[in-house]
Amino acid sequence: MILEAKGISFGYKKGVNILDQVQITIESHERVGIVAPSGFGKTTLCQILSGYIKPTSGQVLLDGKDIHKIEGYCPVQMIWQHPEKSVNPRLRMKDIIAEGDEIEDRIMDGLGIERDWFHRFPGELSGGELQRFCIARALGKRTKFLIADEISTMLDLITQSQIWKFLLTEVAERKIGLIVVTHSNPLMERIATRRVVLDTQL
Amino acid sequence: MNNTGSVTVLQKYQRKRLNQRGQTLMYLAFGSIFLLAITVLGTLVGDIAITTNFTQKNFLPHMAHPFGTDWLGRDMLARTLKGMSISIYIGLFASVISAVIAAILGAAAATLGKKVDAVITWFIDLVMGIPHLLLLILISYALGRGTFGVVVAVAISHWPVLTRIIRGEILQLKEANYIKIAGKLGQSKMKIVVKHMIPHVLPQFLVGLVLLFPHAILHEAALTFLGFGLPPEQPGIGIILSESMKYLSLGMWWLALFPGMVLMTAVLLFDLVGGSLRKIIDPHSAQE
Amino acid sequence: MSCMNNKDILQIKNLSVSFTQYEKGLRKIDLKVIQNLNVSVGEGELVAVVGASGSGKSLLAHAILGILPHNCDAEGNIWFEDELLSPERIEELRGKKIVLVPQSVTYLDPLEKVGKQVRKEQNDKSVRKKQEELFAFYKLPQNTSDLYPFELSGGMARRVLLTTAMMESPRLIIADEPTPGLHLEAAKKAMGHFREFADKGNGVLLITHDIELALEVADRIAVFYAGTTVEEAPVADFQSVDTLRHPYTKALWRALPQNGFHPFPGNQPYAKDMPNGCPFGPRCPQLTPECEGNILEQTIRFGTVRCIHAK
Amino acid sequence: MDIGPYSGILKYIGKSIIKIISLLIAVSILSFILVSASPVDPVRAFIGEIGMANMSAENLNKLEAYFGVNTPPIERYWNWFTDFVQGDMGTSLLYRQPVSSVIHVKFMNSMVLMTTAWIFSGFLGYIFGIVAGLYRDRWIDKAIKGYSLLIASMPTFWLALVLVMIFSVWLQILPIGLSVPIGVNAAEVSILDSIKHLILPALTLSVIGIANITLHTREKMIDIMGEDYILFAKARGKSRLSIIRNHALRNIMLPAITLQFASISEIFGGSVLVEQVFSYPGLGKAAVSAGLGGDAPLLLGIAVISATLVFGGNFIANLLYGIIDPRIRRGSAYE
Repeated sequence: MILEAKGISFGYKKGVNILDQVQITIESHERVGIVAPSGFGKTTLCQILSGYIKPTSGQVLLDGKDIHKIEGYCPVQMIWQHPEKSVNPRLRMKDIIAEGDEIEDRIMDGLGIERDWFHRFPGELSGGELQRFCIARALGKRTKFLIADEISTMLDLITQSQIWKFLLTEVAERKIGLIVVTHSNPLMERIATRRVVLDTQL
Repeated sequence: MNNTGSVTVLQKYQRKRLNQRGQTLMYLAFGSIFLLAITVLGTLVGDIAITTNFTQKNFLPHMAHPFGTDWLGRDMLARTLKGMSISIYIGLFASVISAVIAAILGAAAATLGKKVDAVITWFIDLVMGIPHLLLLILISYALGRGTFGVVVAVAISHWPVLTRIIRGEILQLKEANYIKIAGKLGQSKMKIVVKHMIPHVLPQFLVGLVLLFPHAILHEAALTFLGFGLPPEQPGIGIILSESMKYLSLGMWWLALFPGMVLMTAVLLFDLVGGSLRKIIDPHSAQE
Repeated sequence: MSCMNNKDILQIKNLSVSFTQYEKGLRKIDLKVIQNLNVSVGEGELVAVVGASGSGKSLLAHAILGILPHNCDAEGNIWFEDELLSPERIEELRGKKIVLVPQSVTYLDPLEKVGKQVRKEQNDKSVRKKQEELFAFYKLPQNTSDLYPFELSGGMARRVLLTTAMMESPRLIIADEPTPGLHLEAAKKAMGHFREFADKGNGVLLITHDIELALEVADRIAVFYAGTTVEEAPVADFQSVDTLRHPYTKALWRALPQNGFHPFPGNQPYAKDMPNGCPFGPRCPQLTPECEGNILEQTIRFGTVRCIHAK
Repeated sequence: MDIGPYSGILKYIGKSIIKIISLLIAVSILSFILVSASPVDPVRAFIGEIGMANMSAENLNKLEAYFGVNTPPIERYWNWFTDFVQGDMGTSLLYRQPVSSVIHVKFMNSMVLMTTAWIFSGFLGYIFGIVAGLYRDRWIDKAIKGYSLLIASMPTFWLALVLVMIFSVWLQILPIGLSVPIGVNAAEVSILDSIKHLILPALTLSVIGIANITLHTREKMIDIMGEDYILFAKARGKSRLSIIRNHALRNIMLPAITLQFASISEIFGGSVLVEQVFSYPGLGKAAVSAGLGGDAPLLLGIAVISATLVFGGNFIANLLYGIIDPRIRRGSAYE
């Protein structure tokens, strides 16, 4: 599969674009790192690529189909930087994870998710534990592209390596395209097969 | 520099004697029981409230008549309870109606697009532009005054604040990451509403509903006091107080003092119940 | 003691901070966020406390400055230049000898001009002169003084926050996540000013989640795990896993992308379900029954470690 | 339109004025619908039951034509509106005078009362709120909070009655208020008398108003004291006094302005009740009389005037916000 961003521009205020004519093409076997200084719209780009927000101009195509026209489960899944905002605080973890595709035990184990966490509410888990759930949830059967926006910044290094080790094998086995935003260079070097550099004039 | 073995206390939290959460629950229970008691007693006193007894006119408060009697020998305690229970019924009815209007308008403003939102917010501004009591007078005037007028006036004028709250909550919720994620995970709009939105908004709605009560009761009493509300033969608190005005200069202080105190207590308790309910439900204030 | 050849500016022993929290229903629990924490900063040293975000390490800074939230308990011995501090003494020293450099512009009053804020509303000639000199020194544009915080760019804000610290003549700077979201290169550059300050014989305590940054700029690193510092070691010890002391630090080292990116099973215990004894116990390959007892700190090769098996 | 640095704020003023005018027209329509819907017959209200019986058919027709009984409502509204724009608000049925002159007199009386209460309740409300917020959970906070919660639950008219009982009946140091009969022109009352009559109503209104402002200010103060910049000011070793003076008070000003101007509506509502109890010849009393006496033109006029007060207050609050808050003044938040 191919994910294409064609001529993406985006601005919150009229006349001031934080993204200007961005072009990206990613195939499902690739792992692409997005590089830009802070404040250059990386998070916005991630949200546009995964269909959360519409660009001011341009479109995002998944195998030629506009991502906003996709009904039901979206093959492009994004994992957000703040796991505590990505889960409904009123639901138990088992109900949260049940929202998407069924997640295999293999994935749960690979991410180090313990079974007794399932009956807890998000407030009873640490950020690292929650983020594992969010990653597992994004790895449904129908996922073809995974967008990771600073997903490990706030985790401790050991958890980071655990998560990334697993993600890299999983993505390779299932031929899922990966788009990564991180400010850590060594991490970027380990993950990305290719880099896209954003340099819009602010 | 040696390890002295002793430790310096840098800060000591002044703990409250009572467990806060327990205290809140206690308030909630106490308030609810008290209000329920007033309502039930007021309903039960029935005709005592309007029975005249000319042998017992103008009695100061004493054992047999704790709130005294009026110039027709009617027992003021019975009248007060009766009046209060009428006020509570009207308040209940009015709050529910206003809350339903608020829920519908708030949800519509937040979900039906920018134009609907603009119209509803403009309408809120409009209604809030007329001082509330004046609006009540206008509505009651339009309906020819009387019980029907006051009930409708109080019922259809208390929605703007709660509408704003519900609109804000839903708008905020729509922007919540977890709701957006649910959509991308293939959850239908209907399911998102049922599973995510309603469980979040419903508690706030209920708290809002309870907190409308004190306003509704006060406004009913005020409107009746001014002569727009309940008819004189009904022992409404507003009627009792407005009648008492004539006897104030004669030194019959008990006619006004006790009924007003009961009204104030009821309002205070409704506020307390609503506030306690919010503390228990609302996660933001949960740690206080 | 951890000092090698010079005097300590700051030494903290057995610092504990705990919160009272309400669980579902009526249960009340004491949440121990920091427990028996030790750390020290010597003259000319930049010491980094490294720990995961949200693990409570910011409270360390707040505890040293006596600005903890009112609903918590704190105890522990803090020595500043060989003087054991009382809460009252902390109040006298903060903002003068011990200063905080916060992480973002939200720590400035949004309604007051920057220059006035840096001067603490004083208007004497000398204060004004010092502020102007500092602004010039940190290459802030001429008109910065008359700007409001919301008008500062990210980089300017960072330098303004730094000038607030330098207005006094501090001996110790506590920097709480001063470089959020910056790339390593940019962060290193931003840390240059702290390095300079330390090199003049002062101390810097850097509190950060970013171990890569800490490895680049710090002299010593204190590793924060589950509310305490499990190991405090000279930065040189981080060149090889063999010179490190605590099993967690070793796991941390191996998990670095440049050192093999090796994962390690388990999770940091949440403050609510802390194990007895060593907080790392449940994940530790060397776990023995003694680990559930009281773990004393031992000094090994110019570093300290809180592990009974450390060699 | 580009008028240099002020273009943002001017545009904002223009927009606000247009919005206020649209809202005022809407208020007049809404009020017009409400008074028109009333089963109270204006002609009957004007001449009374006995008058009706003695009225010739011809005169009755004249009067019906005057009140537009048989004109379609839209046309009637349009007539009212065009007259209103020219300063004619119709004739008051109760006072037999142009509505505009009745409102003018009553408005002046009410303004004295409401302004006094507005200033007192605002001033004391802030002081109480700030003190309570600063000394959160201490005894002084508990006392202020308890007092405010109690007052907030107190029916305005009952407080008025209690004050009458204490000061007029029991202590007999102030007039009972009821001595001024309905419809007495303010000009016929001496100044000393006016002041005496003003004390109790203004006191009631102030006491009631304080509660709300105190409670809101207290909440805001607690929020502000928990902000990062207060924490940092503490960390920089600033004295408590300096923190309060330079940061807390500066930042409490913004919500205070909104609150103060938003309280106009509440004070107006309170004045209706207070004026009724004390027979104070103001707008509120006039509104009640108009409502009870079926004086639709007067009621309509008062509704529009009070709405103008409320919207005007909001507008001034927003404008002051723009002047005080640099994020709005120097930023582009107006655009």
